[in-house]
Amino acid sequence: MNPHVTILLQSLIGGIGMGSIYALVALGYSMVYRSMGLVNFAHGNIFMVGAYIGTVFYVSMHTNFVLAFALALLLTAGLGMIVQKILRPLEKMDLIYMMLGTLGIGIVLQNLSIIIWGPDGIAVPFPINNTPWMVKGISIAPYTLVIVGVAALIVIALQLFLNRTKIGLAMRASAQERDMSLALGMNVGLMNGLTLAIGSALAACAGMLVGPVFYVSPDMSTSVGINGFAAAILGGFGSMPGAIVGGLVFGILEQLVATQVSAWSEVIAFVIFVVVLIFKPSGIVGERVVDKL
Amino acid sequence: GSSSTSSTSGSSVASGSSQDIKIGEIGAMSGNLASLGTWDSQGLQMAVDEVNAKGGIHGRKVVIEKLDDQGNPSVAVNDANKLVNDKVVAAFATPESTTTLAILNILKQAKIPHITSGQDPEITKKGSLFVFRDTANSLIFDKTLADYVVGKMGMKKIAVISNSGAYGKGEHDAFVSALKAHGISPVSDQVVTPDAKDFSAQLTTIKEAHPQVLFIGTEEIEMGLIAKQARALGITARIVGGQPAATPIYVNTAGKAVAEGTIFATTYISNDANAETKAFAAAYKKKFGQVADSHVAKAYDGAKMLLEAIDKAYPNIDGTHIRDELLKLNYHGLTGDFKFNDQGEGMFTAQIGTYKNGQPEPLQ
Amino acid sequence: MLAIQDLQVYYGKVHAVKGVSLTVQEGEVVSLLGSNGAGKSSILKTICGLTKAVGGSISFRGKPITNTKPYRLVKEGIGYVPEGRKIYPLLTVKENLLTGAYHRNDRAGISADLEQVYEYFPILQTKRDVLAGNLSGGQQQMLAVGRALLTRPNFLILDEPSMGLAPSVVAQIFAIIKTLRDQGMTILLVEQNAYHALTLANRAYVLETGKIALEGNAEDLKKNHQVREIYLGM
Amino acid sequence: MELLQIKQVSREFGGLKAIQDVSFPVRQGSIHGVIGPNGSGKTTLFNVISGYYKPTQGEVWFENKPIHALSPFQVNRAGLARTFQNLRLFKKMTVLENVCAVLDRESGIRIWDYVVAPKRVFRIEKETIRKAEALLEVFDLLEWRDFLAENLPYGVQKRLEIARALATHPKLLLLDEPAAGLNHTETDELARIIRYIRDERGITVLVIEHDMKLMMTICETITVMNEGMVLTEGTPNQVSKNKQVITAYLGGEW
Amino acid sequence: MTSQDMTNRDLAGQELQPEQAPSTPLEGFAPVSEGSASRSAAKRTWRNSRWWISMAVALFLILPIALNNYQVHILDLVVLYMILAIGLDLTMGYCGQMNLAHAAFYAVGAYTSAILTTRFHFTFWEALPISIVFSTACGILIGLPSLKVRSHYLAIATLGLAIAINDMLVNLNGLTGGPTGITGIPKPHVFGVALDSEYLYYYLVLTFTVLLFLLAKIITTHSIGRSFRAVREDHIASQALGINIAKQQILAFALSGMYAGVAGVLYAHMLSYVSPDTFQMNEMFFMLTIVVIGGMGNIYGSIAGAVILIVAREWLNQFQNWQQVVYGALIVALVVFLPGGLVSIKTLFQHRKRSQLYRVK
Ligand SMILES: Nc1ncnc2c1ncn2[C@@H]1O[C@H](COP(=O)(O)OP(=O)(O)OP(=O)(O)O)[C@@H](O)[C@H]1O
Ligand SMILES: Nc1ncnc2c1ncn2[C@@H]1O[C@H](COP(=O)(O)OP(=O)(O)OP(=O)(O)O)[C@@H](O)[C@H]1O
Ligand SMILES: [Mg+2]
Ligand SMILES: [Mg+2]
Repeated sequence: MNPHVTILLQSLIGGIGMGSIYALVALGYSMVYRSMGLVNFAHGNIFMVGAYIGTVFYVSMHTNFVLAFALALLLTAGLGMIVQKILRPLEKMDLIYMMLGTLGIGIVLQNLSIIIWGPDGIAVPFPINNTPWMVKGISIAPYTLVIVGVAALIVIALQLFLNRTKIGLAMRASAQERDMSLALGMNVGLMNGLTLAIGSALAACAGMLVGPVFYVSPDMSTSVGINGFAAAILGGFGSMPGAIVGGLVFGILEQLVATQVSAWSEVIAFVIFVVVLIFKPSGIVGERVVDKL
Repeated sequence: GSSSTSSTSGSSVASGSSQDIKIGEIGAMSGNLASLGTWDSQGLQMAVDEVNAKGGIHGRKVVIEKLDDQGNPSVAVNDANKLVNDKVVAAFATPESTTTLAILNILKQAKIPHITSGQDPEITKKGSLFVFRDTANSLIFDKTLADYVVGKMGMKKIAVISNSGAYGKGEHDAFVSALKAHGISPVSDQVVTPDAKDFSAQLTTIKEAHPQVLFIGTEEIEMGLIAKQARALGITARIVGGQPAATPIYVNTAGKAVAEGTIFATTYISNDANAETKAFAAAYKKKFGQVADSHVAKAYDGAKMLLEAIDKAYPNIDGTHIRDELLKLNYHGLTGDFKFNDQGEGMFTAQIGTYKNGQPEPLQ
Repeated sequence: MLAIQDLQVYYGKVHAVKGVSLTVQEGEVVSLLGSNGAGKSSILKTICGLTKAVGGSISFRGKPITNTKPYRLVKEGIGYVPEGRKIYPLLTVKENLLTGAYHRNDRAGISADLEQVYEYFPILQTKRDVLAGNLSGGQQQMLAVGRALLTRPNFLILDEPSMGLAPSVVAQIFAIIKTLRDQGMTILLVEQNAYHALTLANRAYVLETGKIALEGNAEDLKKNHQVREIYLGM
Repeated sequence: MELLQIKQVSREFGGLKAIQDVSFPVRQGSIHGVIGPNGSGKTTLFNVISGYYKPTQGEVWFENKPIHALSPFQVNRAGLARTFQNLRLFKKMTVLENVCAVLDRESGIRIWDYVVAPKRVFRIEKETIRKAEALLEVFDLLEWRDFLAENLPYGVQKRLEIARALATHPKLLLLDEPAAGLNHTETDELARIIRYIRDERGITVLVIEHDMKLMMTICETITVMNEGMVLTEGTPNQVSKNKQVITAYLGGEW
Repeated sequence: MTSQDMTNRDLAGQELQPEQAPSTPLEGFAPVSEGSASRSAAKRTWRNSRWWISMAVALFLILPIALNNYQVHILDLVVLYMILAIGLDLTMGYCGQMNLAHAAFYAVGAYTSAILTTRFHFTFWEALPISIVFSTACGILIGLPSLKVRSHYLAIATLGLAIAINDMLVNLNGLTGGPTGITGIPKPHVFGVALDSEYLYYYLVLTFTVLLFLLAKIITTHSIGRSFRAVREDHIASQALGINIAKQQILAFALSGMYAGVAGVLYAHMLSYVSPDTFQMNEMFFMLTIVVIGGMGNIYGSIAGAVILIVAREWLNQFQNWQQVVYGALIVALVVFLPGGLVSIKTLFQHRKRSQLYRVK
């Protein structure tokens, strides 16, 4: 095959791999935003903590992967509940306060992790045989499919949950008119706790899944946290399909640019990202927005 | 009172009596570069505790004033000013090139000799008489590596991948210039960002160039990830790298199978190299519960040298005297033999090693 | 059914409600009049638990509900149409209506009530999949009323339900309230359209700067010359 | 003379025709009313006139110049001011500041004046405050001068919004449901304000309102809209007797 | 129309409750002072604030006498960060624009001056205006997305562009020295005196801080500041009232670029060293913290925030590994318990006093 085509296809596949990770992270951001109006800047750090918790069970305590996975989701969901309790007074305030509050929580989580688990990180073996398939000189890692599959499943589940269940409806409602929701009998506090629990579990899920691809360490959160956020925005903040689309587009964009000008990939990816935003101010799929005055 | 003797990791507070000899330490203990600072800190702690256990320097205890720079040059400068103010006699600052460059002038003006383990060759060329490097610089590592790979093994088609961080760029420049000395230029030269996790775009480009050797110029974890993904993409080239490739973290990240056969240039091949390293590794394990590696060994060496120089300078423990003693030192350490020139470079050789059956061992 | 004793409400330092006492009997329509800023909405919000009562007490069917968590009150049977509509702009019209039925589990009853609301306000049916934020002002007001109906309360609190509605719809809203009253629902009504309100109500209170200035039979108040001049414009 | 001409304006929202082929003129110096059932497109029409929505078809002319392509602030500068159906005050600013923020535009102060001519800045600031106070005085808002807008009673907020719109020195004022939420006395007062604006200040007023009594007393012409189209137009008397208007809008009672 | 014409609504209260004294529309809420009285009160507060500002400046002028070299260095940073925080507050607090690129403007100022003075042998005073032009231009450029996107969309857009700028500093090796940055940036000379001690340099920074503070003070209390706040409060209404919000937003970003640029130049020559590591996201969030913890939309807040947070950061050093944890927790606690920022302590205090102005029955 023409080497250019090979390079293109291979980086496309790499982009889908990274993109699905961004998508998973983006889902968490969007879910929390849509159901409690919170832009959670600690999401990246919760992602890291989730990955650590799971990894500690899986690698250090030799539990099986699925059990470790479940435990990570559960414990991280608990962490989400605690975070919500702490930040409760900020619920009604401007974006910027929530942003700073969650940033503060992120700093605490980040550095507590360094203290608890050390700065070095843990390498995680793949839970399945990840020997890549070679198709015409292009290698496809089976584990990528797992991630893509899980992301797809989650998006469907979340979509159903938010759009078809009463709790989901109430969550979305509470994010918009808090007082009215209370008057209609919704326990908004509890709902927000649940939201952050689910959001955190999503982060843990992403963290746990990417552990083998990355390497679990305290600094795994930074770039994924930002790029995941960018992905969520790119797709349309708060939209579940948007998170997937945004994640994939951002991942592929990054890789494609990297084949051309490798050191400049981030610069160009972000510039393109901003240009897209200027033309589609509420993302590709689009956040649900009202433009009536 | 000082608690440095009993402390295990990082809780020694410099507030001892005027009898104590105070040395400073600056490094990232938090943030993304926390591991660098922690390694440095623990190596230093080992050496200081040993000296104190033997009664200190001429009966005076050594205490460490430990400051976190978060990997931020700005904060490092604050820390350096604080150390100057607190009248430390010498310092361990810092494990990283950019922060070292940031504080170079302050410590120079205050005449405080300090040990760095940043590998940027530029550090010692900025005219400070007070900076000392406790390891070789990138040029030495990469020249040794290139000499082996090209000169000894006769490889010609070499691909380079490095990151755009300070360390990665140093490695890249040093290795490429070493290749040039052999009349070779890389068949492919790729740069990634320090926090990238997927390298398929760059590695596929490399693969299409069909190299015999793949040089990876990044820190441990990224190196491991790149190696792992290179193999997954079907790149069979021999993987080579600098100091980071000699650490257990690299092996863990890449996996034993991938790491097998990696050739590296380092000052510290393994804990099992000789009786001294074995003893050190055992003591380290006992103290910190972790496996020692080249980072802590070099910090330990640096600390030993600093303490020895202070000891020799005694009772004139001021910056100039300590510096003069450091310059006179002939030190045989875990990572090799040191003899500082007046720029502060003390280590001019590196060793070549590889992994055989998962174990690091020397080549040559 | 509802009894308020000496209610005190503050917003920071602003004393909005200054010792108001009022009662609503079972099956009665009580209207609350008063100029802007008199504290009408504050009283209603306090009943619903959305604003804190600093002093005084509120009891509903003999049960004290002062400062109860608002989300518990729906189950007691209190429905609320807030001032300023407070619809959910990013939910569709139908979703908005369904939020009203959040505390209910009777599927059949809910869909019947939904049909009923659609019958009252056909426009809501045609727009059921439109984001509520894109509705016109009056349509949003209909939605707010419809949503409260879906809570199927036995005590309905209405804060200016006719605001921004076309005259024919205003008439219709009052017709609906009348129907509800005839069905035995108890209603507390705040309305600027005093004529309509007094026609509908059994009793009424007139509020001035946080205090009750007048109270009495709706018919009597209608004849009171101050009320006529200020609220009815006659 | 016709100050504003709406020429076959249509506006769609994803297939929904909110207004269709609407045309009518607004005479200089008149108080012109727009009524119509909920959702008949009155607010949309205002949004088109004031530049927030671009018409999908048709044109809007103001003083014989097209304005439908201008952005909202340019429309305002051309001489049109508006209020909103849901109040839009600068909530965290005082009453005085709400008005000053609008008056600032005409002060001609540029950022560099702060450095090169601070004296001028201070002088003009004083002038601005004086003008603002004069305006507040007229609207009987002076006693609220230093209150944050969000803390004002609703009626006062409404008055402030009108005062603020007037601070832009418009030739045409668009009012969207100014009487909503006001009681009878307050509505009377509003009627006086609207008349004052037209009579004393010579500003043409285009007003949307559901309070028919108010409309009957203040308007010279009323345009009735229904389902996005103009149903009829005429004097209040003509309109209120129109059969179609009664069935579509007023209901049996009128 | 006179005011009598329009206060009819008061009659309601009087006629229904004849026993009551004539009341203002809302008794609980009526200001005692008349318009003219409150105007003179405003004048008084301005004189007051002039007095306080002079005192504060005097304090900052004599402060170094009592401090050692290290403390002066920290003080240097404190006044430097005041410039940064005020600049950020102008866009974020006053104009309401999510600006996460302030650190990038800071970097552009610092690097421009560093490059001009080390590679092209400009003097500090020649490099300064050019650097400011560059950073301001950068502010305008990065502010452009604000014309289309808002809120968190704008936050990530500016953050992304800031990351891009930082990457460029790393990648443009030849010019910027790449990841290890530029060393040996010369100290400025003033009247032939080299400002090569922390003490002397401090007065240079302080001069700029005072000037830029005064500029910010006039901006925020006069027309431009009001337009900024109008845009922040309601951009839709602002447009309807003839305010060109695009112009205001870009102006706010330009000011952010200018302030950060000045700070960047001062920073580069203070440390004689710049590297991309300094201007990363952490730095951005640190500035953001200063502004919010100090009190958004209040330049005194930026001043207070800079003092408190920089001193706190130094003080926290004693907690070693825990310092960042404590720092994070501190931020959370402050945001949660003092959302108005440090300046709101004062208003909490004042609220008591002011409440006497309102007759509460
Ligand atoms: N959230 C609030 N914060 C501060 N003051 C408030 C708040 N809500 C209401 N107020 C004040 O409390 C007083 C009573 O307000 P309320 O809304 O209860 O009056 P209302 O009778 O419903 O008037 P309207 O006819 O305008 O709806 C007013 O002075 C108002 O300014
Ligand atoms: N941005 C928008 N997106 C979708 N539909 C819209 C939008 N704006 C208005 N509409 C629709 O257009 C129609 C006209 O709305 P508009 O607000 O103009 O009505 P109105 O005449 O002002 O009614 P009201 O008297 O209730 O305020 C409504 O059916 C509304 O749902
Ligand atoms: Mg009310
Ligand atoms: Mg309308």
